[in-house]
Parts: sequence; C-alpha cells; structure tokens
Amino acid sequence: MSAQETTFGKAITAGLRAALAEDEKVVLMGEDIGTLGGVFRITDGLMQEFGPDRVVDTPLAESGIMGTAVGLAYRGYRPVVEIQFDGFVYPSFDQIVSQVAKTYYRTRGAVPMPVTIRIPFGGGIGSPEHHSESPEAYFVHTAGLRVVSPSTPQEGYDLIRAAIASNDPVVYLEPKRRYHDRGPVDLSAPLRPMGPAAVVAEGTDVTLVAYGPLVKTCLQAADAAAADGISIDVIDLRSLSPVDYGLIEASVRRTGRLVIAHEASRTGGLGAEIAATVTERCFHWLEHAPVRVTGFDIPYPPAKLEHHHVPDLDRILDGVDRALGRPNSLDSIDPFAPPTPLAADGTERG
Amino acid sequence: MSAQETTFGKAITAGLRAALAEDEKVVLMGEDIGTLGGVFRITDGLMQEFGPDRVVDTPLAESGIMGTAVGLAYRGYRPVVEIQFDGFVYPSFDQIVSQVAKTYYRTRGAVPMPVTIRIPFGGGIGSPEHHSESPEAYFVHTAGLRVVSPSTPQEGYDLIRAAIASNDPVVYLEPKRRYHDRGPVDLSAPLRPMGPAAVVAEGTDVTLVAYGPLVKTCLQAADAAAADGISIDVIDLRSLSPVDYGLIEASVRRTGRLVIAHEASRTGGLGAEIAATVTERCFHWLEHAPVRVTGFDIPYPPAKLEHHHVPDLDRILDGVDRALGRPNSLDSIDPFAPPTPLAADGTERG
Amino acid sequence: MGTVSLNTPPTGMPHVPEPDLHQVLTPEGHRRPDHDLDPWLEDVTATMLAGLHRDMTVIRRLDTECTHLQRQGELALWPPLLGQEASQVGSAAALQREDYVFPSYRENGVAYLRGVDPLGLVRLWRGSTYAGWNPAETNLAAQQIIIGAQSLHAVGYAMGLRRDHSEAAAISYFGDGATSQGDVNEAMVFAASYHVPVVFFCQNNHWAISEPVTLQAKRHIADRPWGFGIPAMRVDGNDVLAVLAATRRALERARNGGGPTFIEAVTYRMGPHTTADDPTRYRSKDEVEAWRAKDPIDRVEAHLAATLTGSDRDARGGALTIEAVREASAAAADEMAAALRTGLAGLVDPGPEALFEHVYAEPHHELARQREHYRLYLAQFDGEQLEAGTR
Amino acid sequence: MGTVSLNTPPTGMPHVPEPDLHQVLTPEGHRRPDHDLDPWLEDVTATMLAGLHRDMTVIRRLDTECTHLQRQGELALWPPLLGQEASQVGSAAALQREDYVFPSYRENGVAYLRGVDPLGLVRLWRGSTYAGWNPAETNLAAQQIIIGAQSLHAVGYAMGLRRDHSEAAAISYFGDGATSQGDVNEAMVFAASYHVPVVFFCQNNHWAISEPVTLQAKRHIADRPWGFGIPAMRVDGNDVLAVLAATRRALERARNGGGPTFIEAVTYRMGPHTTADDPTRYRSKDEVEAWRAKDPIDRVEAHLAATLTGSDRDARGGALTIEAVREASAAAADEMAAALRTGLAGLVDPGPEALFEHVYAEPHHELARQREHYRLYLAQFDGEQLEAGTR
Ligand SMILES: Cc1ncc(C[n+]2csc(CCOP(=O)(O)OP(=O)(O)O)c2C)c(N)n1
Ligand SMILES: Cc1ncc(C[n+]2csc(CCOP(=O)(O)OP(=O)(O)O)c2C)c(N)n1
Ligand SMILES: [Mg+2]
Ligand SMILES: [Mg+2]
Repeated sequence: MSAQETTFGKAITAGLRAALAEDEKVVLMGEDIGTLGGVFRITDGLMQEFGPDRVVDTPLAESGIMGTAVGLAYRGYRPVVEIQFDGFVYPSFDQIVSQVAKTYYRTRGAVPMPVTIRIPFGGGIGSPEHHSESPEAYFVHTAGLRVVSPSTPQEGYDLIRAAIASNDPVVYLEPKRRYHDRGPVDLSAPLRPMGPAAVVAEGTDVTLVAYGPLVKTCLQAADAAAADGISIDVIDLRSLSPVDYGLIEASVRRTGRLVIAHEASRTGGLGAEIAATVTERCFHWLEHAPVRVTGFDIPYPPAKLEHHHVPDLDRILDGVDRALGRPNSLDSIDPFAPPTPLAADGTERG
Repeated sequence: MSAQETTFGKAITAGLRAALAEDEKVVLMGEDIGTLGGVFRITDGLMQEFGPDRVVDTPLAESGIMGTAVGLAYRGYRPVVEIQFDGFVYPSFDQIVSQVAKTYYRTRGAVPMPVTIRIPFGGGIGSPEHHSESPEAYFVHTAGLRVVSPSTPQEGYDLIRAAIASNDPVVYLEPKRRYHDRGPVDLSAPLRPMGPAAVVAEGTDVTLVAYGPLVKTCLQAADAAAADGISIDVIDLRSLSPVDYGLIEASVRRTGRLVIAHEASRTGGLGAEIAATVTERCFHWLEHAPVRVTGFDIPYPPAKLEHHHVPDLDRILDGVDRALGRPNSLDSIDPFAPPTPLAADGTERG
Repeated sequence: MGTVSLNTPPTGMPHVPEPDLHQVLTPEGHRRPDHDLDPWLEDVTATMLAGLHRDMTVIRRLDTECTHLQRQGELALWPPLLGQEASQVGSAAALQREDYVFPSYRENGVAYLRGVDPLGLVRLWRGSTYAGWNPAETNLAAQQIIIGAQSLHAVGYAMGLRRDHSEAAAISYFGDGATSQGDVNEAMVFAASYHVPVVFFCQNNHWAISEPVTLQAKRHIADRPWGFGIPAMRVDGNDVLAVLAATRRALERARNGGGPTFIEAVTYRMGPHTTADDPTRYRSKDEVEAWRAKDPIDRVEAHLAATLTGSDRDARGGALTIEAVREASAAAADEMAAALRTGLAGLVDPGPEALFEHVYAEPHHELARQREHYRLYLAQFDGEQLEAGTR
Repeated sequence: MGTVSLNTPPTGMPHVPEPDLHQVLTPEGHRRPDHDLDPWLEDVTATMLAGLHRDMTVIRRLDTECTHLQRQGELALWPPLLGQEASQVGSAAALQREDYVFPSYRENGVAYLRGVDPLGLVRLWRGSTYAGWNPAETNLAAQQIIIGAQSLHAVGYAMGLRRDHSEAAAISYFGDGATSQGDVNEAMVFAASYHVPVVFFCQNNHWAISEPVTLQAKRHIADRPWGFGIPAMRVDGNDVLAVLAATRRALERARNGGGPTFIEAVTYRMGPHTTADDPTRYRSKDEVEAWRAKDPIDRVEAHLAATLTGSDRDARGGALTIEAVREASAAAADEMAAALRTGLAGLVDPGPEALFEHVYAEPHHELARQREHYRLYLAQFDGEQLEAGTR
C-alpha cells in the first residue's frame, strides 16, 4: 500500500493511464480530450503518452462518438468515451439506450459492449445551463447499463479501472465539483469490483445514503449532527446500478431510519428507487418513512440560484431531523390532515 | 351527453380532429402520418380533411421532427408530434429534454412550448425489438414535461384534447395494444383537465394503481379477486406527471395497502416514485410495504417471451396477495433473514 | 406547402454534374460499357453470372417463403426485399469473409449470403430471439431496426480496422429514408475525418414506408457525400453487375487506404414495407409496374439467354444453357425452401430463462434476485418452469 | 491515424468547383468587385460604412468589457467573439425586425444589434438568469448552448413563416464544430424538403474549443449544403460588406420563396473559446498573428481612410473624416460601456422564488408543494425568504 496524496481529477487520470497501459484495446474518445487534455484536464498528457490512436479527439457529435464506440466494441475494443458535460449526453441517448445497453442482449452474448461512458456531472461550480445536470436516473432505469459514481480520489481511481475492465457498459459519473479535492490514492491497489457500497461513517440513529458529490456533504452533516448527539451511518453507494442493498438494509435494520440525498430532481430520481426498495425489504424495521433530500422538480437553475437547488448540509440535516421526528421544517404540516385529491375539474382543493 | 361506441384509436383520431378544427395553430407532424394516416391509422383521413399544411409528413428523423416542432412553437404554433413507436423516441431525446422541456423556463415564460408528443407505447402485440417499450420514467423524471396516458377511448379523446390545449409540453402515451378496444365516447364532452386520477373500481382491501394499458388488466384482476372475496380499489392515474396523489392517499388511508403495476422495468420506474411518495405521505396508514408488479430489469424481450415480462392478471393478483399477506409466490423467502451486503471483493454472499 | 423545383440550381449553388446512373446490364439484358465499372468486371463469366442468378433466385424464394410464413402465422412480421435482390446479391458477392457487415432489418438476402441459416431469420422474425445469427461467426452485425444507427457502428468498426492495420473493410447498409437521420450524416463526418475503410451502401428503394424519397432528399442521395469529402457513386440497383462492380471498387479503395465510399443503389421495393403494410394507400400500380419491367433477375436471364454460346460449361462440366441455369437456380431455391420448411417443424419457442440471460456479461445480484423471484412465481403453476440458478 | 489528403478527389467523386471565398473588402481595405455580391451593395455609402464601423467597435468593446468583468469575478464566464465582429455585424445588419434569429452562445454581438441590453447579457453570463432578453420583444430566440440544436428551431420557425405567408425569414447561427452534429444536418434535410425561408449562418472561426475545423470537415463547410439541395456561399467573415451582401442575398431569396441558403463566414476566434479556456495549449501564436492582419475593423478603417473624399457628411451633417468616424465609434463604445458599468451596480441577484417560476405554464400541484416546503424550510433561517404563494 503506497498511497500518495493527489486530486480527485488526477486520480481518474491515473486510472485511465493504468487502463491504457494494461490493455491496448482500451481507447479513449471524446471532444477536446487529446491535444487539450479535456476541458477538465482529466485526460491531460495521455494523448502525448499513448498517441493519438489511443486518445482520440472526435468530431463534435455525441451520437457519433457513442455510435462509433459501439462499432469499436464490435471490433473488440474497449472504448472509454468522455461526454464533456452532463447536459451533452442526450444527443447520444439513443445510441446509449438502444445500442450500448442492448447489444449484448440482442446478440445473446455474442457481442459484449465494454464501453465506459465518463460524464462529469452535478452542479455547484457556477456553470451556465446544461453544465450541472444529474442525469443518473435515466441510466439507472436502463437495463443493460451499470452506473457508478466515485466520491473520493481513491474511488475515482478504483472505479474507473473497474469500469473499463468490466465487460458490461458502465456509465461512470464524475462529481465535477470534487475534481480538486485531494486525498490519498494507492495506485498499486488491486482491481476492485464496482458493486459494493461502503459505510463511510458509522452511526446508529439514522442511515444516510448518498453518492458522488454529496457523500462529502453527508459526511460533514454527520459531523455536525454528532455535535448534536445524533449518530449517522453514512453509506456511499459507489454503484448506483445495481445498488448494494444488502449494506443499506443491514444499516436500516439497526437505525430504523433512512435518508437519501441526491442533486437530481426528486421525482423519479434514484432516491425514489432506494426508498421503495428499502421499504419493501425493511418495512418491519422502519420507524419512519424514508426521507428524500434532493434537487427540486425544476430544470437545473441559473448559477446564482444553484445553492438553493443542490442539497447542502442544512437541508440534509433537516432531512435527518424529519427522519428522526425531531423539530424540522415541515412541523407545521399536519400529517393527519385529509388528503386533497384533485377535483374532477382539475382545480386543486389543497 | 351523446356517447357513441368507438375504438380507442378512433377516439384519439376524433380528439385530434377536434383540436385541428378548433385551433388553426394546431399542426400534426410525424413520419407516415399524412398520406398513410400513420402506421396505426390514428391520423387516418386527417391530411385529406385538413390539408398537408396541417398534417405534415416529415423526413425520417426524430430529432428533426422535435426540433422543428420547437421552432413552430416559437412561431406560436401548437405542434402535435407523432413518434411512430416508443423505441424511436430516443433520437429526439435531446430536443425533448433540453429544448421542449426547458424553453419556457429558459425564457422565463416568454416562450411557451405547447408541444404534444404522441407515443404509442407498451408491449403485448408481438412486435419486433424497439416496438414495445415503456419509456415513461424518462419523461416523468424530466422537469418541465407533463406525462399522461389514457386507458379508455373516452380518456383517449379527453386527454389528447387537454394535452393539445395545454400550454405546457405533454408526452401523451398511447397504449397501443388497446387501440382496438371499444367503448363509448362522448365527442361533445367539455375540455377536461389532464390532472385528476380516477377510481375505476371501488374496493376496500387494497389500492391498485395503474395507467394506460394495464388499467384494463387491473380491472380484470379486481373482478377475479372479488370472486375470492378481495375488494380492490383500482385507480387509473391518467396523469403520470404530476400524479394525483391526493386520490391515492385517500384510498391508501382506507385500505392500508398499495400495489402499483406497470410494464416498464422496475428499477427507477414510476412505481418506485409512487411507492416512495405514498410511503412518505401515508406511512402511518400502511399495513404493508407498497408492492410493485412490473416488467423486469431487462431490455424488452423478444415477442415470444413478452407474456412473461408484461404483468398479467396472475402476476398482479400475486402482488395483491403479497400486499395482503395472503399466500403468494414469495412465501418461501424469509423476510427476517439477515441481509447480504456484497463482499468487498464483489462476490455476492447471498 | 408546394415545393419549388430545385432542378435549376439557384445562384450560389455550385454547378455539379449529376452523378450518372451507372448501369452495366440494361433491363433488356444488354451489356453496356461503363468506364468506371468495367475494370471491376473483367473476371465475369457465364458461370459467375449463373451463380448470381442462383443467389438472387434463392433469395427471392426465401423472401417469398417468409412472406407466406407470415401470412400463415408462422412469422410475426417480414420485411420483403422483393425487387432488391440485385442490390443485396451484387454487394454481398463483392465482400470477403473478413469484411464486416452492418445491416438494417431488410438485408435478409445479404444475411443469407453471409451464411446465415434461413431458420435463424425465421426465429428472428417470429419473435423467438433478437439474435438471428451469431455476429462473431458471420461477421454480420445484429440486424438494426433503429434507422441509421448502424452506419455509425460500421464507421467505428472501420476505425478499429484501420488501427489494426487490417485489410478488411466495413460496410453499412441502410435505406433512402435513413439518409435523413442525424446518425447517417454524423457517420459520414466521422468516416471522412478518420479516413476509414468503410462503404456506405444505401439502397434507395424509393420509399420509406409511405414516404417517397423526394420528401427526404431534394437531390440525388449520391450527391450528398461529396460535400462530406466522400466519393459517391449512383448505380442501377437492379443491375447485379453494376452493384457488384461498384462495391468491389469501393472495397478496394477501402483496402488501399482510400477511405470511405458511398454507393447509392437505385432500386425499388416491389412489396409492402413489411407484411403489416398496405402500399396501395400511398403509391400507384403504374409505378410498381414500371419497376417490374426492370426486374433484376429477368435481366440476368435475358442477358444469359442472349449470350450463352452453347459451349459454356457449368461448375460440374455440364452444358450451361439458359434452361440449365434456370433449373439449377430453381433447384437451389427449392432445396433452401424445403430445408426451411423442415426446420420449421423443429423450432422450439424459447423458455423464460432466456429473459434474464445476456442482459449483463457479469454477475448482477439484483437481476439475479428478480430471476429467482420469477422462478418462485412460475413454480406455482404447472406450465413453464425456470430453473433454480446460481444467480 | 494519419489522414490522406482529400485535395485530389478520388475517382467517382464529382468534380465540383470549390466555392470561391467571396471577398469585397481586402484586408488592406481595397474594394474588390464581386459579381455575386455587388448587386447587394449598391446602397453602401460612407455613412453606412461608418455605421458598421461603429457597430463593430461597440461590439468589440462590449466583448472586451465582458471579458474584463469575468476576470473581475462579475461574470461567471464569457465566450469572446473577438475577431468575429464583421460576421456578426454584417449579418445582423441585413436583418429586418420581423426576421427571427436563433443564436448560439457566441452571438452576443448579434444580440446587441437586436436591441438586447448589455445588462441582459451580463445577467445571463453571471448566472442570474437564463433569459438575457425577451425573445418575444427582440425576435431573438434564447441563446442555445446545446451545439446545433437551434438550427432545427430556425427551420421549424421558417416552416411556420411559410405557412403564415409571412415575408420574414429565420436565421440560425452556429459554428464550424456544430456542422458535425446530426441536428444541423437534419436541419438541412428539413429546410430543403419544405423549402422554407431560412438562412444557415455558419461562423467558421476555425476552432471548436481545441479542435481545428479540419477534424470536423474534410472539405469546405460550404461544400456540404449543395448535396442537400441548398445553395451555399463561402464569404470572408472578416469582411463586413461581403457578409452583409451575402446575408441580404440569402434573405431576399428566402423572402421570395427561394428557400434556404447556407452561408459559411470564414473568420477566426481571436480569443479563447471562453474565459475558462487556454488556447495556447492547442494553437500557435503565428496562426493568431496571421489572422490579426485580417482584422475586420481595421479593414473598414483602411477603406474609409482611403476613400473618404472630405465632402462626405455624417448623419448630423458634420464632416465625415476618418478621425470623426473613429471618434464617433469610440464614443458610442464608451457610452455603452459606461451604461454597462453603471447598470452593473444596480443588478440584484434573483431570489429563490425564481427557482419555481416558469417551470410550467399551468398550475402544477406537486411543484407547488415543493415550493411550499422550501418556503417553510427557508423560513427557519434569517436570510432569503420565499413568499407564501397560492401555488
Ligand atoms: C429511429 C426510427 N424511426 C422510425 C422507425 C420506423 N421505421 C421503420 S422502417 C422505416 C422506413 C425506413 O425507410 P428506408 O430507410 O428507406 O428503408 P427501407 O425500409 O425502405 O428499406 C421507418 C420510418 C425506425 N425503425 N427507427
Ligand atoms: C451537444 C454539445 N456538446 C458539447 C458541447 C461543449 N461545447 C461547447 S462549445 C463547443 C465547441 C463549439 O464549436 P463551434 O461549433 O465551432 O462554435 P464556436 O464555439 O467556435 O463558436 C463545445 C464542444 C456543447 N455545448 N453541446
Ligand atoms: Mg427505402
Ligand atoms: Mg468554431
């Protein structure tokens, strides 16, 4: 174990470098990843090191990138595609959903699709529109894909290597606002599997599940809560699809309370899936309904407003308070008030 | 009220005809919708009636269709776009997610996007690949869109008119395997709002929520269950986004049990959202965790296998049995067995 | 909206000579000289023509059989290729084993020539499987239903070929309608940018379901690639020799580092779009009849009838007469059809285990759980069972 | 992968004359005759040239100011248009009020000429809003960041114009990189198919972030539209008169039922892609310097200096000398900059209510609920508040 301190971004670079070195079938493709080294410099130096045949600047067309990656996989390559920002993945959505995700099934296993799709995602860096999205739910709902998101430099390194080594297509979501975070990274770590989640802070009162950029915020929340005498079990998912439910269940059986945090919009987000599944599997242990702390059901807002949208420490703690039945923002709402179905004329009685 | 008996498909045609007649800004666009009247004949005769300026055959390019619809909306039109089959919507996903859904927000209300996106969806008709998908979760997760799905000819007529009349973009999901179902349709019905769900069978033991193609199956299940002495409250969502939770809550507060059925894959499907939300709002009333009866987390399978994938009467009844704690398929599974987190080496202890 | 004729290019439009329609065999079976194609047809013999005749005949029979099987309820659907035999046979005959083919749903003739068992096509089109063949064995990608998507796959594959310094080429088949899709245009951008060994083979059969090619393209399709930096050729797609020659030429260019080529094979879909389609709703009988006169098999027959000298010999040394050609082709078609019908009886529908197989290449605990739950569910009934699996 | 020169078209490639680069004003300021463009410049006077000089100067100042403001932390980001002033001013000057513009993120000069308040641009680029202006007031669509998407919007708008028998036209701006996107190609397909009054205005500034135009296109961009049935013209994008004339000509064609036109304005992005970019990583100083010699403002100045007769008068009847032109332009730029700086002080960041507004045009009970919950949440703190709303 020879861990060295480095940034999250550089840890991913190191993982890419290792993958390029280990397997000549690994090819990186994307816009501006070659000469420039990517707009976030994640591929910095790799074209120089491995040549423009291994690290390929592509024309400006995401469907083209994804579709040619599929063709390269047909030829036995392991393409690693960079999507420049989260909001630019949609032009390639068809190739992802109908080709990358389904070719292995379509060919009954004759043609694997070991395509890794790297997407810097999430907000918090003051970017313009389309540069701060959290599209993970679309991919989690798509059978045939795996979805992972690291939360630390070490995970960044481990998971990119595991994603590239996997014979399944993997959407690898990089928490872009953590690129400059530093942490120890063991470059000689053995290839670890993508699946297992991790308890990153131990606690007994409530289970707090997050992934990617919000893991750090949740750890801060756990610290802050500890000062208030609340003990939070923080779980870092790492793999968003499939989810390591066993670990969450084990925690929830102890705490009886679950909070899930993500930046993506609430409705149909991963939080819903985790809440539903944990409720199914731990109904008898739950003392309170799972609580979701998420982005709102709005387009990602302009940068000056993003601090409202992206869950922060306070909103997460408010969620924890709700799960624990402590004083919280929704106390004035009577949970026993009669529900208000929409009137037949569409007006809202509420 | 002058209801006449007609098919589901023809009811939608009638709704389109009414919309075309009422507002000259309504324009229908899509592949093969003009001369041919659409591959399902939903636009049959409309080009002849309203002219090729109102019912427009487009080049074979879904992004092009959606993108030009956005431009028409900029010009004050109300485009109604037909996507030929569910699986062909993805090439237009970028225009839907980044343009149709967000332009109103982007322009702070200056440019409404009254675009209706008609998609025949779902399986059960023995089609080839890409012709049987249920993509609703993608749209439900996309803020700025509304999503509806009718389950009867009358709803088909009502909802298409309401969708076109709405100043918001609406994804209108047509349960294609019900196109030939017949039912009474009142063509003189006033414009009804899209929002409210409906209790389509009253019951007291369990709440069964469905939409589109599975509503009929759920009604059959309710009938079958009644013979067994089980009384099911069947709710037809109609609007998938937003969901009329008030109606569901009211029902669940009576029954204490919830089953949600859909064809789409389970993980990240609408069932997860409804289960999570109802658990949040009705935790104290729930006697059992909400049960989901859904398609599996697989690509839509070949036609000869689809009867396994699409929930049928028996699978829905099995779900009802689970919600009620009656003998069911999962009885051999001990819910109190310890959970099995993934081992750090990725192997599954389970 | 009416349309203004684009025949006279407005000012500012570069005056480009329309690509000729290259034709080598006229509908009457006359051999025409073609400066560009003749060099690629020097090895053509009567025996070879007889072979092309046989392949087209077998494929037409395959198509007819499958159309019948659909009517009989054996298949769920079938997309006839009637009329397009020369385009499919001529192009496929030019391919080598190591070349890789990315087809649409209509290249069932090409598939046959790649060695796909007709029963595989039957299994595919009856809905038993999405895998009508094994791409790894046939160098034929899975059929593509998403219009145009495969054009990018071919380019990506060709990027790999170029990296591997392979002498093989990739070929992508698509229709006239597909040219409107972004993907096909992006495929041309990537192919030109990376200068890869790929052939874009567009069968312009004049219709995309009910939409005429004129709705998709205001100029000939073969006019478009040039602007992307890709040479193109417009050939008579009902002329098996012209198609063969053009494809050979394009493949040769690909193998020699000459980069991508685009071929527009001008042909006609004589049948419905699929067996679910009713073409009388959108096109005239006259149009169809006019194309019947250009039948791809007839013209080879007419040519052979006119040119067989009596001294030609077939592969086994027998006299190669036009009757012998017809008989041999018919016999091959009969044989294929008989095998198909026999095999049909033995086809077994897939069981529920196929649902969960090959979704992922590696273990997936949540899907394994769903599979197990479904096994338990099915176990309640008498019928189909799902085996208990390790995952 | 090396690339093979495509300068000599391989066999089978139709030999099309390369579209000339139309130029009316040389970098030295000489007026060159251009058969195609001259008819569109008959009304050009010294006063008009002075006006174009002023607009370019103001826009350059706007660009410089905003670049500074970004460095000072007032803006989150800014995409400089330095070097592209002639392309933006020349094209925008040709537009009428009722024409509708679909810009990318870089058309901040065009936006200014459409009447957008520079403060609107500041609010947009500092991240206060996505709505830097009201499209309904400016006939300028919201800026588009998704590369190429707006090209389809322009075509759709033009479909509407045609239906309305309007005499207006739509114009879509995009870059050289955008031409690789499926959307831009589909836009050409639709525009040609429906023969709509749209102008595709491509600013080929030679770079898409770090990628040279040669990665996107192996031929001139203006070579591509022809194959779609769309006339195209390649103009010197640093020549404001050439751009003006070409755009006028394209718009006139559109208004007269002549359908779409494509203009490639050959220019250069002198600055970084955005203020977040470091162009020294991917291009040489020499290249930039070579383009500096083709500066769009300088050449108008050179031209005016050489041609002003002394008898020319400005709008107010004053003597129109080159010094007067320079002074007037600088004064206008100062005025704009001063107003901008003043306005800046008064800008207020949006409050949280803006989060939930205009997501939907009609009531949405679930979003109203989220808003209400967030109001209750915020109410716990001292700072920002969200008003209790009916929904
Ligand atoms: C993305 C997508 N959109 C729509 C369809 C439905 N569709 C199937 S075939 C077809 C027409 C294709 O025409 P063409 O490309 O000319 O090929 P052909 O069928 O004539 O061989 C259409 C619209 C599809 N399969 N995929
Ligand atoms: C769909 C999409 N992909 C990627 C990007 C990231 N991106 C922003 S600008 C740009 C380059 C655009 O180049 P070009 O079209 O030449 O316009 P220019 O910036 O030179 O004006 C890229 C790749 C984007 N905005 N949208
Ligand atoms: Mg066709
Ligand atoms: Mg550019």
